[in-house]
Order: sequence, then C-alpha cells, then structure tokens
Amino acid sequence: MVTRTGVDLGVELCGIPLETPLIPASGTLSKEALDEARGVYGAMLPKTVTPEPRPGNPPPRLAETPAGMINSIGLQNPGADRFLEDLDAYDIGMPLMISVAGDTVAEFVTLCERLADDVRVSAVELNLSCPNVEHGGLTFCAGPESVVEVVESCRDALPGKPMLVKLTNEGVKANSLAAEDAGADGLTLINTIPAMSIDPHARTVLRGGLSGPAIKPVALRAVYEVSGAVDIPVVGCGGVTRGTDVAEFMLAGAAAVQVGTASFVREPQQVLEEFAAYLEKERLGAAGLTGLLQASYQKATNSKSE
Amino acid sequence: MVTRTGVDLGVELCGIPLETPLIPASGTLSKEALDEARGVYGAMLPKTVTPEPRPGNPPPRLAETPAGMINSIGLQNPGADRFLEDLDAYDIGMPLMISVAGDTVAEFVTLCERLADDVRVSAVELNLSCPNVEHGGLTFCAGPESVVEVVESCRDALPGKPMLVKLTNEGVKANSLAAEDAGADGLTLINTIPAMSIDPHARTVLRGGLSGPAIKPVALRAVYEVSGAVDIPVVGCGGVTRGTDVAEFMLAGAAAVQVGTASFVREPQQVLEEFAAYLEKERLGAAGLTGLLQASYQKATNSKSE
Amino acid sequence: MKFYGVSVEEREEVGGYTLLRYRWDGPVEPGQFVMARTAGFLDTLDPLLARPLSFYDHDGEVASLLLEVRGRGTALLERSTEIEVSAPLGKSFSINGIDGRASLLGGGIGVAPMKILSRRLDELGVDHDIFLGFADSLNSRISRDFFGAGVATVDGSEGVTGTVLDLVEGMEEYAAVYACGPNPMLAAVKRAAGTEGIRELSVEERMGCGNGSCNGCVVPVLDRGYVRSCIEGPVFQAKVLAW
Amino acid sequence: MKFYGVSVEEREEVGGYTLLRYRWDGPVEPGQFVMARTAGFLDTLDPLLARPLSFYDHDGEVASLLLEVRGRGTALLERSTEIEVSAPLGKSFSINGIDGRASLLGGGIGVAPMKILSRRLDELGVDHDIFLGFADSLNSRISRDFFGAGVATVDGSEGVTGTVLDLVEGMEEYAAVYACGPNPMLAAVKRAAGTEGIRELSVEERMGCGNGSCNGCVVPVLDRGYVRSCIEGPVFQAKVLAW
Ligand SMILES: Cc1cc2nc3c(=O)[nH]c(=O)nc-3n(C[C@H](O)[C@H](O)[C@H](O)COP(=O)(O)OP(=O)(O)OC[C@H]3O[C@@H](n4cnc5c(N)ncnc54)[C@H](O)[C@@H]3O)c2cc1C
Ligand SMILES: Cc1cc2nc3c(=O)[nH]c(=O)nc-3n(C[C@H](O)[C@H](O)[C@H](O)COP(=O)(O)OP(=O)(O)OC[C@H]3O[C@@H](n4cnc5c(N)ncnc54)[C@H](O)[C@@H]3O)c2cc1C
Ligand SMILES: Cc1cc2nc3c(=O)[nH]c(=O)nc-3n(C[C@H](O)[C@H](O)[C@H](O)COP(=O)(O)O)c2cc1C
Ligand SMILES: Cc1cc2nc3c(=O)[nH]c(=O)nc-3n(C[C@H](O)[C@H](O)[C@H](O)COP(=O)(O)O)c2cc1C
Ligand code: FES
Ligand code: FES
Repeated sequence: MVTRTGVDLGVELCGIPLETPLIPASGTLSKEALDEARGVYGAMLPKTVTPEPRPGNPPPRLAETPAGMINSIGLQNPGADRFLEDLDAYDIGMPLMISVAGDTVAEFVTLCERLADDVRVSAVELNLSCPNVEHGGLTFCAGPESVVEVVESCRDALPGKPMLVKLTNEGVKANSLAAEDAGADGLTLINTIPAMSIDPHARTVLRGGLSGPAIKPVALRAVYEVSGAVDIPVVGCGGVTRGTDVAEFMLAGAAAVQVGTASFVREPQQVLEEFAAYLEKERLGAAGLTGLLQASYQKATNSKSE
Repeated sequence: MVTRTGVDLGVELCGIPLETPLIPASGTLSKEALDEARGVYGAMLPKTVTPEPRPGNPPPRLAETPAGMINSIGLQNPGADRFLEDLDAYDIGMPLMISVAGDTVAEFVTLCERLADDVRVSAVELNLSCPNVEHGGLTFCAGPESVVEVVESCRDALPGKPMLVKLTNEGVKANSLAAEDAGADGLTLINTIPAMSIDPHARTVLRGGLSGPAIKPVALRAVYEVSGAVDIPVVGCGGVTRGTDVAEFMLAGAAAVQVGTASFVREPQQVLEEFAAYLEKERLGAAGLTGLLQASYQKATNSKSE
Repeated sequence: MKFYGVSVEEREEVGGYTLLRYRWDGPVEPGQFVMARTAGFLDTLDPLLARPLSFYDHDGEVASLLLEVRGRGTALLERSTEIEVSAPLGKSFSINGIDGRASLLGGGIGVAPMKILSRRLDELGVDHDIFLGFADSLNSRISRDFFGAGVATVDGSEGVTGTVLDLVEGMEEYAAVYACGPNPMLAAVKRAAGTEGIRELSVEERMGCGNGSCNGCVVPVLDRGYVRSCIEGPVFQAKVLAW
Repeated sequence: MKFYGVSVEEREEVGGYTLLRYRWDGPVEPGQFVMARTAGFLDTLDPLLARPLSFYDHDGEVASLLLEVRGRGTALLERSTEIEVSAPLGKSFSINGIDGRASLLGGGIGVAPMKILSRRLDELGVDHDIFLGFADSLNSRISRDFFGAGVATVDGSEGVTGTVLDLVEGMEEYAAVYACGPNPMLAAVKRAAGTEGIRELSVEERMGCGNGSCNGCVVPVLDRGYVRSCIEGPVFQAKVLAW
C-alpha cells in the first residue's frame, strides 16, 4: 500500500507480499471487529485453533496491571471443524494466516495436515506457548528439544506452506535457533509473559499471560537479539501501541509487526497512520526499516543488566 | 515495629528480626538519601559491591518505558576497599545486608570471605545477574549448574552468616531450587528483566534491565511459584510501589519485600504507611501475611498462558 | 476499538454516585453500555483498559452515565472533564410486545440501566414498577430520580430494611422482569421470577475490549459453555445463564 | 524522593516555551532544579519518572519554571494545573566573590537558569552580560524577559544569525562565565572561555531519581570516571568535565 503522501507501507513476509507490516496478534481480533482490520492490516490472523473445541477457563479471565493486562482465556475456540467451516468470514481481501495449537505433537500435525492444501491459508503460525500434555504440562517451547520435535513434525505436514513459530520470551534465543534449524520459515516473538495478579482484599489470584505496553521493552529485546542471530524473518509482537512502536520493532529487526492488546484500546488504523507519518518524516519505506540498527549496534552497546 | 494503631510490622528473615518487611532494593538508595530509610526499612542494603572499583557504563544509562524504566548502570561502585572503609555511613540502626558480585566465582568468594567476620554485616545477598567472564559472559544465573557453583563456593566462604541469592526471572524456578540445594538461606526474586529501548528518531538503542511497576506481575508470579517450591524464605522484589503491592508479595509467599524504582518517585515512608493501613483493615500483622494464599491456590487456579 | 473524545458537560454528585453527562446524538438502547476512560491516552498508558459503564439515560442528545468509584479507572473518570467513550455496545433489554406489567430491579450501581429502561417503557406505554436496593441511605439518594420506586437499604437507613428482593411480591406475575446488580442478586431474581414472560438480567463481568475480541468477559450459559457478555450480553435471558 | 503537591497559579506561553508559576517559599539557589510531574501519581503509573526542570526564577515566594515540550512528561506538565515537585536539588552556580564582569550564556531551553542567576547577580551588584541563542524567533521571544540581552537565532529570524557563541567576544576576559545549553554548546564554551576565573556549565543528562540513588545521570569527569549530575551537578566547573 502506498499512502497519499507517497509512503510505501508494503513489506514481504516469508515470500508473501503484505500491503502493510501490521498483523493482528492471534486471539485479539474477533469476527465482530473485522471492520477495524480492513485497509489496515497486511494479513489476517484469527485466534489460535485447536483440533477439538475448548470451552476455555472460567471467569474472571482478566486483570489489569500497570500499563498491561493479564489474561487467562484458556484457548477458548470452537475447534478445527467449526473454525474451518466458518473460515470464509475471515476472508477480507488479505493473506490469511492461521494460528494452531494442540495438546500433543500429533494434534499440531493433524491441524497442519488439514491446512496444508487449503488455498485460503497463506501461512500457519504454530503457537508453542501451550502445555504439552505428554511432557508433564511443560509448554512446547520449554526448551530447544521440544521445539525441534514439534516444528520438525509440522514442517513435514506443511510442505511448501510458510510456517511461522510463535515463542514466548523465556529461552527465546535458543528456542528460535532450534525452530530455524527444524525448518521454521519465520518466528513470531513474543507471546505473553507468565505473570500473576493478586487482589489483596479479596485474597484471590489470577495467573495468566502478561501483555500490553508493559512488555514492549522485553519483546523489543527478544526481536533484536534473535533477528541478529537467525536468517529467517522475525515478526515482532508485544505492547505495540503507536506508530513509533511499529518502527522500533522494525528497526530492531522485525519484518512485520503484530498488534494485540492495543487494539482493545485504540483503532489499529491510528497506529498505521502514525507509522506512515513516521516513515514520511524519516523519508523511508516500511521495508527499508527492518534491521536498520542491527548491524551498527549489535556489538557497540552493552547488554549487561544489573 | 508496632504502629500507633497497634499494627505489628515486624517480620523475621533468615533468623534476623526486621522492624518492617521493607528493604531497599540494591542499587536504588544512595547515601545521600539515607534519611528516607530511617524508621521505614527493616534492613539496609546498599548497591552491589565488586572486589575492584567499576566505572560503570557511559551515559545515557536510563530510558523510561511504559510504567517502567530501563537502566544500564554497569555496576558502578567504588570497589570493596573503599566501600568497606565507608561502610559505617550505612549504619542507621538497622540490620545491614551487603550485595556482592564479581566477574568470577573466585571474586564472589573473596568478597564473602571479607564479609564473613564483619560484625556490622547481618547478611549477604549474592547478585547473580552479572556476567561470568569465565563462561563466555553468560550470567551466573544462566542455569542451575552455574548457580550451584557460585552458591556452594560462597556458602563455604560465609559460614554462619545468612546468605541470600538474588535471581532474575529467566529460569527462576530451577535456579531457585539449585540455590537452595547449594546452601542459600534465602532468595531475592527478581532482579531486572533484560530489555531494550529504541529511540526511533535518533535510531539509538539502550539495552539494560527493566524495573518498576511494569514488571510487578512477573515478579509476583516468580515469588508465588518459587515460594511454593522451596523451604527457605523468599524476598519479593519488582515494581513494589504502594502498600498493597507489599501485601500482594507477602500473600504470594514473600517473607520481606524490596522497594527499588518506586523510591525514585515516592517516599518509601508512604509505602509503609499504606501497608500498615492495609494490615489494620485486614486485622493482620505483617508476619501473618506470608503465604496466606499459597496453600489454597497453588493447585486451584490454572497456570496456562496463552 | 474506536473511542470518541467528548466533554463532560455536567457532573452531579448524587449520594455515593456521580452522574456525568455528555453529548451523544446516535441511537442508544436501554441496557447498552460504553467503554469509557479519561482523555489523554497515549500520553499515559496506565490504566490501560477502558471501563464498561451502562447508559443511565439518553434523551436523544445527551447521554448520562452513573458512576460508582471503585478503583483507579472510575476515580479518574469521576474527576475528568474530558473523557473518551466508545459507541454504544452490547445487547439491550427486550421491550417490545410486552403484554402486561413490567418490574425493574436494580441493586446498588445496578440501578444504572433502569432509568433509561423506565423512560423507554414510558414511551411505549408499558406500566412498570421500580424496585431499588442499596447499601445505605447515601447511595439510595439516586432513587429520588425514580418516581414512585420502592427502596430498600441493607442498613435500614432508608426505606425497607433488606435487599431489593424484599421489596417485590409476586414477581412471577409480571409480564416482564428486568434486573441489574451483583451476581447473587441476579441469581435470586432468576429463581424468584419464574420462567414465563420476559426475564432479563444484565450481568457484570470484567471486560478487556468491549467488542468481542479478547474473550475475557465470559459468562457460563446452558449447553454452550462460556459466551462473551459484551457481545451476547450484557443483557441475557435469565434462563440461558448457567447460574 | 519526596514530592510536594503545588498548584500552577499562572501559566504563560512565551513563544515556543511555557512559564509555570507556583508558590514555594523555601530557599532556591540559581542553577538548582526540581523533579516535576503532573499530579495524580498512583492513579496513573505512566509516565513513571518525574522530569528535571531548572528554576527559571524565584522571588522568595513564587517559583517559575520554563518548559519546552519535548515528549510525554513535559506535555503533561504543560497542561496541568496541579503538579508535584521535589524540593530544590543539585549544586548551584558560584556567585560569591566575583571580581569583575560576568557573562551568562543560554542556548535554547538552556536559557532557563539564566533568569534567576541574573537576578541574584543583580542583587549582589555583579555586572553581567547575557547572551541567548535560539533556533528561531518563536523560541527567542523569551529573551524579552532579559533586558539588554544579546540574541542569536540559527535561522536568522531574530538578532544575529548563528549560535550564542557568535554573540560573545573576548569570553576569556570575563571574571565569570556561566553557560547552560546542549552539550556541544557547553563544550564550545569551555574551549572559548579559557581556564581563568569562574567557568561553570550546567549540564543536561537523563535523570531517574534526582537524589543520587540511581546512578543514571552521570557525566564523565577528569580522573574520576563518572559522577552523578544530580548530586555533583548539574552545575560543574568547566575544567572538571571530561569533554
Ligand atoms: C456491562 C457493565 C456495565 C457496568 N455499568 C456500570 C455503571 O453504569 N456504573 C458503574 O459505576 N459501574 C458499572 N460497571 C462496573 C464498572 O465497570 C467497574 O466498577 C469498573 O470497571 C471498575 O474499574 P476501576 O478502575 O474503578 O476499579 P479497578 O481498580 O479495576 O477494580 C476495583 C475493584 O473492582 C473489581 N472489579 C474490576 N472490574 C470489575 C467488574 N467489571 N465487575 C466487578 N468487579 C470489578 C476489581 O477486582 C477490584 O477489586 C459496569 C460493568 C459492566 C461489565
Ligand atoms: C538539570 C536539568 C535541568 C533541566 N531544565 C529544564 C528546564 O528548565 N526546562 C525544560 O524544558 N527542560 C529542562 N530540562 C530537560 C528536560 O528535563 C527534558 O526535556 C525532559 O525530561 C524530557 O521529558 P519528556 O517526557 O518531555 O520527553 P521524553 O519523552 O522523556 O523524551 C523526549 C525526547 O527527549 C529525550 N530526552 C529525555 N530526557 C532528556 C534529557 N534529560 N536530556 C536530553 N534529552 C532527553 C528523549 O531521548 C527523547 O528523544 C532539564 C534537564 C536537566 C537534566
Ligand atoms: C486476550 C488475549 C488472548 C490471546 N490469545 C492468544 C491466542 O489464542 N494465541 C496466541 O498465539 N496468542 C494469544 N495471545 C497473545 C497475543 O497474540 C500476543 O502475543 C501478546 O498479547 C503480546 O502482544 P500485545 O502486547 O500486543 O498484546 C492473546 C493475548 C491476549 C491479550
Ligand atoms: C538504577 C538501578 C540500579 C540497580 N542496581 C542494582 C545493583 O547494583 N544490584 C542489584 O542486585 N540490583 C540492582 N538493581 C535491581 C534492583 O535491585 C531490583 O532488583 C529491580 O530494580 C526490581 O525492583 P524494582 O522494580 O522495585 O526497581 C538496580 C535497579 C535499578 C533501577
Ligand atoms: S470484553 Fe473482550 S470479549 Fe468481551
Ligand atoms: S538522577 Fe538518579 S543519581 Fe542522579
């Protein structure tokens, strides 16, 4: 997409041309809100689907935290059959990516096989931040071995279709390298960070995943460190709230950027407009931003934390 | 300390009675600001000291982030000799804890040996979030093996003196168990989270550690998971900003709580007063809070992140 | 989610609550809500989420919200002169084709949607009784805005001592029963109102987005697991709620 | 760090800057600064840190700050009627025992501490020249508040075309030279002013706490590595800065 002011917003992700580098983060844009996506996102990405329907967790599922929120939805979704029946609802004239998860490697593979020949699906995102019931409930991204196992199996099941692997922050560099080795075409960094909220009066707790602006600095660091270490594209995700956040992720090395929590509190259209204004001021096209900093700063700056 | 309204703020940490459960987080309270500590904190804890003086990193060292900040100070400190000469400045009538770090296990040990017989020092906190130059610059808490190595060596060097081990969030549970096995008397959770800030206009980056309210939900989760798994006391740290935050950490299982970044933007006295007001309302003493939730919720609630 | 900047043109303290008025000339149905926050988002990202608030009233031009301060979000809203609101959201009360008398029950801040509902029923010529329950006489002051309403307070400082349920007799006989308040009250209304006629409850769950995207605001419904209260609610038929 | 809630009793736009006045009857020395933020901390934790601002003026009862909006913190301060400030912080300019004429140089928002400095020098009977440099005529408008000051603008729209350094001749001859502005300007002043007499520069570094606790605001000094500009500065003797 080229704006009226001549800014080229187009990027390429795993060979797929995207009109803009923005993608909705999985699980944060419903069918009812699709109108906000048109003309804004470069690809569509619905909530993670699992082979069987999942009811999700009982409420309360949310807690607000400083500049962030915790969710514990429990991957509520209608299951693959109903999801695929209704898939056309997500066809809004842009590439469609599907996020998949399962309880076992076999479940991941089943889903990939169903999607492999579906021409409506441009790419698959493996959501590895869910528990592997065969490994005592540790997530699929608990370590490089389990990443390799699931990614290799899905790779075989998805010949020729771009496959992204979505990881959480813990162990992100080793897991990313493992995913690349196992055949991932791209990485999405990062999923929510395990966190917890306590109501000290009611003495209740909510454990779940932290998202929103609070995690942006952690996500940026992950994208920066990983995109300097792998040869596959990285999609940035975590706390993107305004146009300059998109720029920051791309400068850090991201080829595209997902917007999640912020879409609950703003129109994604505004994020895109701010991003376009930034590009216009800097006289750059979106694609030119990726990794602009990477080379010069990778070594120059210190990485100690106190 | 018992307040005018009869609230007992006293707690015990590794056998040391503390007038209040609050402790300044290492590196966040200078000598010039000691007045804010009197009558507020239960123990004093200066900035991490290393055997040799360290100049620290060149500026800029700070960046603000959503509800948080990144610092890259580089452990600037005058070195053990000058630090110990001036130690009496930190004697403000409360137990004194010393945070130590080094480039090698041997450096940690040297420092511990110097402190072992110093009667002014009530306890030592090992700051393991610094790079181990003998292991390619990975931090001392990069994994259980390296935690065990440094903690065991320091244990031998510090016979009889309470020794806390301070860890970052990455791998916190395995590292905590390792530290306990290796002889730690307590754990401080968590240090800053590796993060990064980018100025998209100047195209500059700052890599460092994230602190402040933004990380509170992550720190709470770490304290909750770890205190349910170890038998030694846990000191909570990360984003504590108001009285109810102190309560939340203690409910999660902390025996004491450190205040860091918040002391830059508030008086710690206010945090203590709010905490006392909370206790009064709940008709509890400080010591009674620790782990009040732990038993009932450890199994009851889900821990999936999406 | 799209937010619109509006000015608070009037602010009125009514007992323990605060009424805020702003211009809104689009359609508003009784039972609908807005996501609202103080202005200045982006300059401050905390608190991050907007808060769901029912329409208290709407005369075609001016909308009113009734606010109970609970935490940071409502505290900030209460003292703001510039706020940001979404368009009206959610399913409204069913008010057409009522064959008989209606009963409106509000518990605490659950009084909020009853004003606009009462106005619309008046417009449709539906006779109705209003029953309001509060903690104390301070909060009950808003009942003066409801002509002829029955009032109960838990501490007995105003009206009948007890809850709103102690005010209503023969709830089963009303052609329509509408209730809003804490979950235990709604469950009691569900039991007392029987299954004949319109039986509608407006539920309160924590919300993240208000437009169906986060799946955070769910309530359990019979045979269908959890559904989003911002999309399928906040007004539900009593019989579908699995309480 | 302790903050005091104060009301902005007067707000005045002066070209590109904004003057804020609040009551403060404690002592204030020229060159000192406050950490400042909009009121309402705790209800909103973002932005988290307060911002360092020099005293522009202080008459014993009313303090003034001169504000240039750069980002969120200054934007919020600029539109707030209630703000929170620390007590005066940092080392001030040395103004006693000056044997001769003084020169005051302000670059951009570095003009801020020159007003209160000029006032104090007047009180002490020290003759001084004031030289101010700005980007353009809009920002230069504040120079009307400095009687007889020399003015330069980079775009030539007011006064001499160039920087503040183009205004001063014979800088070495002044008994005292005081400067505040961007680092490159300060470095140039250091070179031009020689080493005789009082040569003081007020530096600007990002600050976390303002009271020495975070070690964030350091500047490099000769032979001593990095020192905290909030404690040992913001005013430094030119010769100790390792620039
Ligand atoms: C559809 C709907 C309509 C509503 N209409 C009104 C209205 O008209 N007027 C009004 O004053 N309030 C209304 N509420 C409730 C209002 O949204 C909450 O009081 C508000 O979100 C609390 O925000 P806070 O920042 O003040 O408190 P927080 O700081 O977010 O929380 C304060 C306390 O309230 C609890 N809490 C937070 N959100 C909720 C919630 N949704 N339900 C119950 N407890 C919660 C928290 O756990 C905490 O203990 C409505 C809620 C819903 C879902
Ligand atoms: C001792 C001292 C005295 C000062 N006196 C004044 C004064 O009297 N009036 C005035 O308007 N300003 C003054 N400043 C500068 C002022 O503190 C910064 O402009 C302000 O902190 C920026 O905050 P912000 O939220 O508006 O911008 P931010 O959003 O924090 O940042 C906006 C941009 O400014 C940069 N920035 C942030 N902090 C600083 C800093 N300290 N120095 C340079 N660049 C920075 C950021 O990298 C970013 O590019 C002073 C600074 C110091 C250290
Ligand atoms: C309510 C909610 C639901 C989510 N559901 C999913 C999901 O189904 N699958 C997934 O991969 N990530 C899910 N996520 C994580 C987001 O896709 C994203 O990785 C994370 O929220 C960080 O981005 P953000 O800060 O922009 O929200 C969810 C996040 C939220 C807040
Ligand atoms: C400016 C700054 C300097 C710090 N220096 C140290 C240090 O020297 N040693 C250490 O163990 N932790 C250090 N920390 C980490 C804090 O002690 C604390 O673990 C962390 O900031 C989280 O707590 P908070 O969110 O309350 O600040 C530092 C933190 C900050 C912000
Ligand atoms: S509030 Fe997000 S789905 Fe209802
Ligand atoms: S601002 Fe924290 S030490 Fe100077």
